[in-house]
Amino acid sequence: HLPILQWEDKRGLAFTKNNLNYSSNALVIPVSGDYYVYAQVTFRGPLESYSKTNSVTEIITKVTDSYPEPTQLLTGTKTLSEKGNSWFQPIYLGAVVSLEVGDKLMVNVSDIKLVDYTKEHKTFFGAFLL
Amino acid sequence: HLPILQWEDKRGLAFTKNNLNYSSNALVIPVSGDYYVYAQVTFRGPLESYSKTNSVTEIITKVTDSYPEPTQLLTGTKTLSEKGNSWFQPIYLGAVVSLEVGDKLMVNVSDIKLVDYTKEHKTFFGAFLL
Amino acid sequence: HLPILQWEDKRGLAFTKNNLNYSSNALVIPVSGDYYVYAQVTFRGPLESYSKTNSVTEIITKVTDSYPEPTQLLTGTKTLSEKGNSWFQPIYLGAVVSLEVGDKLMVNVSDIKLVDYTKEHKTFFGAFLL
Amino acid sequence: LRRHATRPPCPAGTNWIEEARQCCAPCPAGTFLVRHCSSHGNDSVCDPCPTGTFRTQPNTFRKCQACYECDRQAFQSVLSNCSATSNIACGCEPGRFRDCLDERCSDFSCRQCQPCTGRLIQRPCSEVQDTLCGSCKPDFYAEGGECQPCHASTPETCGKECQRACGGGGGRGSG
Repeated sequence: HLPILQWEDKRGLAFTKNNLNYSSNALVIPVSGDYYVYAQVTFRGPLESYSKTNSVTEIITKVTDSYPEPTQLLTGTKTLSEKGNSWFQPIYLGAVVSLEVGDKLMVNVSDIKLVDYTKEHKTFFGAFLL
Repeated sequence: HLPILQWEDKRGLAFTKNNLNYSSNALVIPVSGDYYVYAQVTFRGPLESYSKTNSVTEIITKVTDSYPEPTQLLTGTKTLSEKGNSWFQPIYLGAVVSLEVGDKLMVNVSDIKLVDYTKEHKTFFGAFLL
Repeated sequence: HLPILQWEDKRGLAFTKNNLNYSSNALVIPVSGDYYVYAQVTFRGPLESYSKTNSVTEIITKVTDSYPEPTQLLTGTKTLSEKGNSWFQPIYLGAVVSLEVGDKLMVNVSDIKLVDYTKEHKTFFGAFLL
Repeated sequence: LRRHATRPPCPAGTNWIEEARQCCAPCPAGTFLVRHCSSHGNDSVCDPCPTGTFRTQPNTFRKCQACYECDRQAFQSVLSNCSATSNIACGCEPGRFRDCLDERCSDFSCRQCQPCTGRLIQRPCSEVQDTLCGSCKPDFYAEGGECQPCHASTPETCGKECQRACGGGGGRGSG
């Protein structure tokens, strides 16, 4: 499986409420229903002594206790054509998905080293019940 | 007009409810109001023996029985700079629009052959009433 | 600070309601709560040949009367690899943020000359209370 | 006519608190508002910003701002740590300079300074710009855009420029 991102859920702009809690890298669904789920990851590179990156991918996945395999809910994949010099590539995803109480939402990325984690307003993740 | 995408509305992650039904390539608005409308199309290429694509465009349009011309609600257009080798380009669009009962929402694309329809989590379309 | 975009709030697809008004380039929050805030800016070139810039940035910021510095809420930064000829680059941003009555939301861009303001469905900005 | 009651402007040095519908003295920089003041206005309860957050100014916010982080993968270094009253400041590791993404330079990568092999250094590498290399050092001669050491040349390979810079028959064993 692709690496899973970790998130800040209290400090700065981050918050959780209405029992939609964050634990072990996942948002845990407190009540079944339709949720608008979204995430943006800003990727950046190149990293020296690092093989040239051809593409970056962000996937919002759902893990359910009753099913061994994660379900890919939303995927953004982008090839890169920036030659040599430094590049930035944000990928935004958002859609309505039907979720059950206890479902866990996570964000996977193709390469965690390429994620720009330096500023909270560049890489973010959330969900709200409709 | 640009080609209109067809969608799966029942299988897998797809669903419709609250009378927001899908018919002949369109979401049909059941009650007037403000809706958050969104769509992502993942484009990919190049296609062999296919002229080089310089840009891809995704447009969410509204068709109203009482007006002969479709209205362009949201547009994402991106030029491509990937030389020769295979490329992926997702375009996400989303915004609040005021809609009337009976309005039809559709997604048009610059070139249907370039749409990656292979995975439901890469190309999706939806709306919800605020 | 970066230039602030001006918006149309009445004509065409644009509208405001429920006291979420637009004044001096900002959406003014009428009631404290959690809002889904979003904006898309379509940038287009070519860049002037002399320009050293090879990236575009869109930032949704919050300004509060009682605090001298704006707060950056959401940022999309993309490097450009199509320097020479004409290019298009949309950046979409959207997320839930907690806002207080009187807070002002604005959209800043790295270079106002690169913004495609010609069509209302290519560059847009909005918010709704959850 | 104004449909809803407008609030009187707050006296200087106080902020309007919607919840309390009154003006309160702001919390000092480095703190945030835990409980707004009572009617006599200057008994707001403020707490220090938790680690990893800051407020540079007096405020009546319910939270502090999250500190940025330096991009260690891109060879950034910490110039000054985040404190309760100031965000982190990032620079470049020694031997590197800032390659700014745009004029604001809020995003930058740290590129290696060029070594100016065999050249005089016209302007040393600094935090904000690369080394500026000058002409070839003494005992070096220019060839194909590079500076080659005189001792490495031989009478056969020592062309006009080499002879000019290295004097006479060129490098090894000469004189």
